[in-house]
Amino acid sequence: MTFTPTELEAEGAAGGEPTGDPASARPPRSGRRLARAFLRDRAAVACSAYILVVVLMALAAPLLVELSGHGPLEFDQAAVDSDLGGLPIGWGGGIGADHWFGVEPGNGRDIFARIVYGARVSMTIALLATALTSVLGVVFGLVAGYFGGRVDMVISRVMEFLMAFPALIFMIAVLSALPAENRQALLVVVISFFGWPYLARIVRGQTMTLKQREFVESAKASGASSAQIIFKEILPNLSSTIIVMTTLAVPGYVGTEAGLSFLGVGVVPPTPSWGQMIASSVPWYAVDPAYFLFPGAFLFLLVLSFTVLGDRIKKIAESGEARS
Amino acid sequence: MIRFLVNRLLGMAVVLLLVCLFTYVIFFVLSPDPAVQICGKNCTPEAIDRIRANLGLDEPFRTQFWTFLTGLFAGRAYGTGANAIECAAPCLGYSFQTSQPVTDMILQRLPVSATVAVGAAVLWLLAGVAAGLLSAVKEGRFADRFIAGLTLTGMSVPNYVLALSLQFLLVVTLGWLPFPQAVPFAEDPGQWFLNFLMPWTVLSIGAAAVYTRLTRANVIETLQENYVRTARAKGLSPGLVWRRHALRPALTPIVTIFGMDFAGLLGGALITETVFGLNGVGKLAADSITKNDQPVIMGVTLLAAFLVVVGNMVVDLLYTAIDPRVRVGSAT
Amino acid sequence: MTDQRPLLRVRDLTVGFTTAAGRVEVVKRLGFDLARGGALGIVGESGSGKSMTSLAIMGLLPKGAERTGSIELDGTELTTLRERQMQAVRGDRIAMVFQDPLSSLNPYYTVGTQIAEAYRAHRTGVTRRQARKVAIEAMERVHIKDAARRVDHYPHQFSGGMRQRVMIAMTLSMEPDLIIADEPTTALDVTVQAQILDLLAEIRRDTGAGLILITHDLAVVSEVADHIVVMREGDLVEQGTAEQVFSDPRADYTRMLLDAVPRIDDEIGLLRTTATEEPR
Amino acid sequence: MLKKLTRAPAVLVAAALLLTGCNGQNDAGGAAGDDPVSGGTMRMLQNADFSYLDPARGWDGGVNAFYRLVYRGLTMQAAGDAEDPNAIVPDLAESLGTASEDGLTWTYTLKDGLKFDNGDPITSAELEFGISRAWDPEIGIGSPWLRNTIEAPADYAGPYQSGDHPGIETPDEKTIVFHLIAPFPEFDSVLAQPNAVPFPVGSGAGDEFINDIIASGPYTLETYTPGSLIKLVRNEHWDPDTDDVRKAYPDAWEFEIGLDGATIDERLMAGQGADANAISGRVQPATLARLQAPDLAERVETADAYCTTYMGMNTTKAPFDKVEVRQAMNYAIDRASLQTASGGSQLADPATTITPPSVNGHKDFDLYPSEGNAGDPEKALELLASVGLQDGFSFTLDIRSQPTMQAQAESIQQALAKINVEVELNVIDTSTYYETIGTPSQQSDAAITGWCPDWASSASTMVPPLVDGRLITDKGNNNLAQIDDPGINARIDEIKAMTDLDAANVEWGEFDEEVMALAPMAPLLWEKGVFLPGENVANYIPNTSMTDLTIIGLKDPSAG
Amino acid sequence: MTAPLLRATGLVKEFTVRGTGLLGRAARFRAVDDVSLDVHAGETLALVGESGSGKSTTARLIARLIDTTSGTIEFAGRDVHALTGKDLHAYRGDVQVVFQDPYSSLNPKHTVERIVTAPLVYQKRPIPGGARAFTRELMERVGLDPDHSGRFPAQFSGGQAQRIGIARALAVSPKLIIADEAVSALDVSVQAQVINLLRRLQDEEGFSYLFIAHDLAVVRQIAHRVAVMNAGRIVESGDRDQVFGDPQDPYTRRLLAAVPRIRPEWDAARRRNERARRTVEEAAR
Repeated sequence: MTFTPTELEAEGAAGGEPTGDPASARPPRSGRRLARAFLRDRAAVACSAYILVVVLMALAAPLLVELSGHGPLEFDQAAVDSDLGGLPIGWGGGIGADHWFGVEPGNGRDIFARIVYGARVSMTIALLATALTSVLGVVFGLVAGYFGGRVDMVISRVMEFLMAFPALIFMIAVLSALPAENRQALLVVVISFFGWPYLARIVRGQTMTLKQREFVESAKASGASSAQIIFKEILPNLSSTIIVMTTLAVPGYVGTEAGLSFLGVGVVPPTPSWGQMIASSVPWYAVDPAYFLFPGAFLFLLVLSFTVLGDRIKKIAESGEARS
Repeated sequence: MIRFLVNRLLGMAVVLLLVCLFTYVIFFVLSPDPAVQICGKNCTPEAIDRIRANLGLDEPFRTQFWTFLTGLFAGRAYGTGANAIECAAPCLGYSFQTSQPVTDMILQRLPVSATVAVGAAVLWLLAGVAAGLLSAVKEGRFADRFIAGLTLTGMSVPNYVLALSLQFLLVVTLGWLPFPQAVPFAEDPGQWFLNFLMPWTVLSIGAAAVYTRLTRANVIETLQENYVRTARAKGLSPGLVWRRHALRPALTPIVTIFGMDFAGLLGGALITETVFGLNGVGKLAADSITKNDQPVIMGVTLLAAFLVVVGNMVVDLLYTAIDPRVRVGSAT
Repeated sequence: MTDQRPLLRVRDLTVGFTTAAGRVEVVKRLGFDLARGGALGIVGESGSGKSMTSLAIMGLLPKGAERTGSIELDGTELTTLRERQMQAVRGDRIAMVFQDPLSSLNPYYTVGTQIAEAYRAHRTGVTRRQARKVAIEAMERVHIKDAARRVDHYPHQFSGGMRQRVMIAMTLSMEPDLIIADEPTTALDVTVQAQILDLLAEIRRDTGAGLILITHDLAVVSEVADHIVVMREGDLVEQGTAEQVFSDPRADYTRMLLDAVPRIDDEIGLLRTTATEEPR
Repeated sequence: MLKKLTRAPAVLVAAALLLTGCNGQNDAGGAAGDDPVSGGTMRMLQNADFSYLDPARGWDGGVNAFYRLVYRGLTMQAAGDAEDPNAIVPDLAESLGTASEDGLTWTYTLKDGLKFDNGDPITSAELEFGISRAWDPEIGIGSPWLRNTIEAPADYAGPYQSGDHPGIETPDEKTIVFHLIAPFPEFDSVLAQPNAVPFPVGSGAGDEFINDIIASGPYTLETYTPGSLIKLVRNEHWDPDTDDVRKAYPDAWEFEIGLDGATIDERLMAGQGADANAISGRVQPATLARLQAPDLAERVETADAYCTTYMGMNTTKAPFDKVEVRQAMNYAIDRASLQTASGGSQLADPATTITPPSVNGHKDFDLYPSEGNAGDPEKALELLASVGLQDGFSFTLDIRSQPTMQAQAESIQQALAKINVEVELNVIDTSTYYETIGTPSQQSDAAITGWCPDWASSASTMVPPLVDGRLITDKGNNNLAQIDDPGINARIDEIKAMTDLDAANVEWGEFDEEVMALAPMAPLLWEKGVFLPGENVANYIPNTSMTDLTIIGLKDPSAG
Repeated sequence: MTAPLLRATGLVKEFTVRGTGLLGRAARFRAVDDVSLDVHAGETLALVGESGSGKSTTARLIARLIDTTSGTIEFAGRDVHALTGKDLHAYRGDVQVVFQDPYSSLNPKHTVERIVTAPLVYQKRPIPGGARAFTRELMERVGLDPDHSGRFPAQFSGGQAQRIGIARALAVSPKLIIADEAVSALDVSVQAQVINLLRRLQDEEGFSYLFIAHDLAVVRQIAHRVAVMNAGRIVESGDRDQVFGDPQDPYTRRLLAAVPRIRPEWDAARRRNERARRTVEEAAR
């Protein structure tokens, strides 16, 4: 699995803008201008549309399942052939009016229903992990960057340690050792635990740059407390970085959740998850490619959409900053 | 320089110690009693006690951890009397499942992981830098946009999805490639290459995409540097400006990132090795996790962390060698 | 001066950018001459287009810039030259000194390498040793002590003033006809500035090269230039000999600028400013 | 032979994959047109590594089949192609054991010309030494049967710590006498266990046999790369004349380990190069559809089940303390859907008894019938209503985090939903699963697991361990129902005492039915095997318990 | 003579410098070395020197942005180091800083109104007349269009931005304004305006300036007294005319000599020509 934060971080460091000079003396672009620039970007619009579809799918899952007629856990023995090892009956893994995306081999569960419910898992975990990571990353990055010295040393060491850690191995080990209840919350915590240093490192760097700027001294000379300087003076200047970084982090976490589920330590069955569906489709892909194709395509497109979206937002934010 | 080195080594030791401690605590606290597992199905409380004593599990945590650390550097012995087993340094303990020395298990798997890692790294470095350069040269043109699309795709495709798709297409359907097996190079270079081609591709695609973007961004940024303008003002040919003044500064950061990524990879590509059934360190990790084989998990984790930390240090030193600003102190 | 033809003759020079918001001209129909061995000062406040003018002459405008008009160097029209021919002009016949010597020097190479680079680019068959000798000589000419040793140092090992000397040394290796110095002393302390200005004057005297000095500092330009061009927002406001521009300025803008300069030895009182700043 | 495995998952995986053996029904027709010829290298593709090379440690279907290639005991299970492959026959011994009048002393005589792979002779001393290793606290973690039956002081701790075994006598080089704790009519089966094999006196201390083998069988170890590769070559000192069972056709064996199940199937189907000489474990359900192709279909081999997958119900917890509720579960469960979820009709049969048909002592009956085995919810509801539970209840079902078992649990969940019973799944990591359910204080209301006999020649190790109330322990408990019924306990003692093993087997069948009337468990499935040997493989008779690798050979040793 | 508003005595500031080069040891670098100075009410003391002379560090010490290594600072008779809590807030109100780079010293993400009222907010003081009206009044005082109080710094020119910085300083009615290179980044015409503004405000409000600058010509226009710093020490100080007219220290002399000048005869000629032109114009009228 690609644990994307590393890559983001690497890019952030060398790719320029977010690390560059976040608070360059440019007028903040008005929201409307940004929106217009965004809407002109066809790729960004297409990706947002797809993400919106997945979100709606996740939200309306019970409704959609009502429409399609099969719940995500419902077996349908009639749809599979017991004599062929439980192979779905019919073309494309049993695609038809009854089962829109076909059925799972073996038990005949409806793939459409499982995709729809799987979207819930993917989105919830990725978004929550992003939120938690961002909070941790921003706070620790700000604190380390602003206070410097010993505080910075401790936080930096911890970050170094977390980044040196083989996170994937560890996540799997911890998740498989822990009891299965609250697996989703656990996933969020574990993913965030290893994810925050990548954002924090960038926030720290920018904070150190921003701290050099005279408006910080000016606030200090005006009697601002450290907390006020950090959250009222410095934080607003990091907003575009944070937006860009978090958007770019979401696909990483979607991938991580699916990857962990793929490896069998993600959400607990029978809760459907895309990664898990892909894992169980592995033995079947030669005889029933549709079973692999649907979750694979949904997952790939979701990750791609978030990546492209993040990329576009980054470009727009950069051009907004570059133009005076 | 020596001072820098010493500092760096100390920092590295601290991080590794933290990794050790953290891993040890987690497995110590979270894991089910390994003695019960080892004891098997016809177990008595006395047998469990004996196993615990043999493994040193009856000692307080601090003593256990200390024994583990000394085992790493000086070796240690398990059990007593006729059945005592000497474990030479660096001793990572014995697998609970197979009773193999963990160090040997890892060493046996390392060549496969190294092959996978080196091949993938070469592939992504070459492909990434080449595509990045092309993209930078053709900035804004079709080739650039095309590559940008490819890199986004490459970054987004989860590698197990890619692995399975490739295997389905190239092996099952078209039969162009064999099911990957760890064929040693010396045995059959051709087969070796064919067998490892897919793992390399899968493993390198995401990184190649990132390197493409990095290279492109760095080159474009470097071209805007004042010293590039100076070079042009001196009347240097574009080729010379590129070669001397744009590439070196643009590629230096990539070298550093490459060092870290590569080190991370050496510790085992868990998913790729698992999906393709290659018996590398990554697969060892995955297998021992399912078997809750704590010493092996610890060993692999430590190895991976060690490689990353060492990789970081090598990169730092390399950076010092490459960048005169770091190498030679300021005169003022 | 035996040759009546000016060393540099600029006519109708216009530099513009086309942006989403329309076309922006940063230099508008600029025209001036520089006599052989003469020193021309181009003065203006920020945004006046003075730096763009120098880059236009060098043919080093940033991407997307369009240049029209005529630039003749010693009778050769530069605007129509192919890139390859222009390369031969740059460094060899026109050399340039930039404002920020630190960022203008490549941190990865020794100053000797960078000084000799132009020489090696324009002369074929130069050995490493010859190039090094040239570099040492050039450094000696800009009064860098211990040049034979310091030739192997990297830019970051020099102080600001020394770096600027390195930049100047870089221009010297090819004995150019024209040196363009873009704000060469802005980043420097006043005592160092004085040394660099002296150095430029010395080199001009010794080599007979023409000099274009671009600066925002009227006092500096008054000490160096014999001809002055005053620019404002891309327009040429006024030009003439230094004496004429300083003692009898024609344009209101020039007068305003001169009024605003705080004097070290003039009376003290409200600085006379005629410009009113309107919020954008 | 395989008990439920309290130990590593590796064991189960290996057991599932490594199949062999003979299952009574001789369908050798199809592929085995040609006879095996001596020579060549046989390959085995498998997912998991063997648990241990040391037979004192290892004890599961997969590794037992492997031990048969390199180790010999006094007795052994009959050849895979024998008339009764479950039978016990002599191996190193001239004949089966002779019991004393009181059944407490068993005497065996060794054949002539027995040697280890280093050429040293095998005598009764080496046998005594090898067998006594089972008492070593660290090494003797394999089959418990030697320790359960042979008399030894409580503080006897194996040859390395306590010296010679006091319960085994070696009056001369060829005679060995065992003193039992109590009469045990099936003692020949005990000596067929993998840990009853000879080793040179003094060898095998510490970790010596972790990576090495001192072979007494037809093959010995050449290379061992744990987790990836094992190579066996001929043991030059093995004399075929002393061995009536093993054929040992191939010159060498290669076990390629660590392959994904789907990959193994693909390779076997493609059969390229050396894969034509390969065998493996059960094929994946997904592969079955592709085996319909004629050229593959004729290579396919099948094997019956030796184990029963069942759901144990904890009779100490309400409402499973009521026999009606347990019977209702037996009625309600949809075994047809379980069958499909476990790979369909080719890979599983609905189970109605505890003892599988292929184990001697099986009696065919179905106390809780339903149409097409799809469950009888009405009948179940009736039973629940009789105890006032018609509105249902909910219970927690322990399962292992392993796909097939999850699919089975989900099927039960669906089926019981029809009688208003809500099933909460408690997914436990594979590595700790058996430890958890074997600890009565930790086990939930019910659990899915499997059970296999320790030897298939009788049902004595199939039913009793699951229902003997006296065997309930705090840890490592196998009586998941925690049923402790005096009648059942008495019946067990009664049948075990019978010295006529055939008569005893008839009684075990009756006993099975008596137990099922109390429904402490719901038998779910008998998981069979479908196998695809390489084209060049002959005399391959797979068995889901232990495939007899010693009778397999290649049709054309020069191929591949 | 009354007691000075600000008295600094024996200020020392040392920084620890990371070792450089082979086996470099951490060294202590004295940026400010035994600096003493007084600023009286209503006067402007200029601190001049080249880069690295320690003048900005001195300013930061006095503004209590960094801590001194040794030495004392008294403001209105009270030891500045001892101030905490409310008293420190009061000091923050009495002493304000105007920085060199107007864009850097104004938070780009804040509006003028927020910037200007920030000191009051941070010091938990009420904003007289409400934020909007207060901002408008301040903007008017520094010559900015009050309607622009909702704009962001980047929407202003450099000179205007510096006026915002001055307005912010004025917001708390300080007694001392430390102007750290406050006009050096500005174009010459704008610089003149800002200097004029600073002088006018001093006349109106009567506060003192500690004016840090490297440009001697500017200093001469604004300072009452001058202190020249070199390498962390004050090498010469005194009344403006005395320092400029009769420098005692060789460094001061060197510094003065290096200042580029427009030739006095050209200036004289220009003034003559100007007068003549004006006469002609008046006559024409």
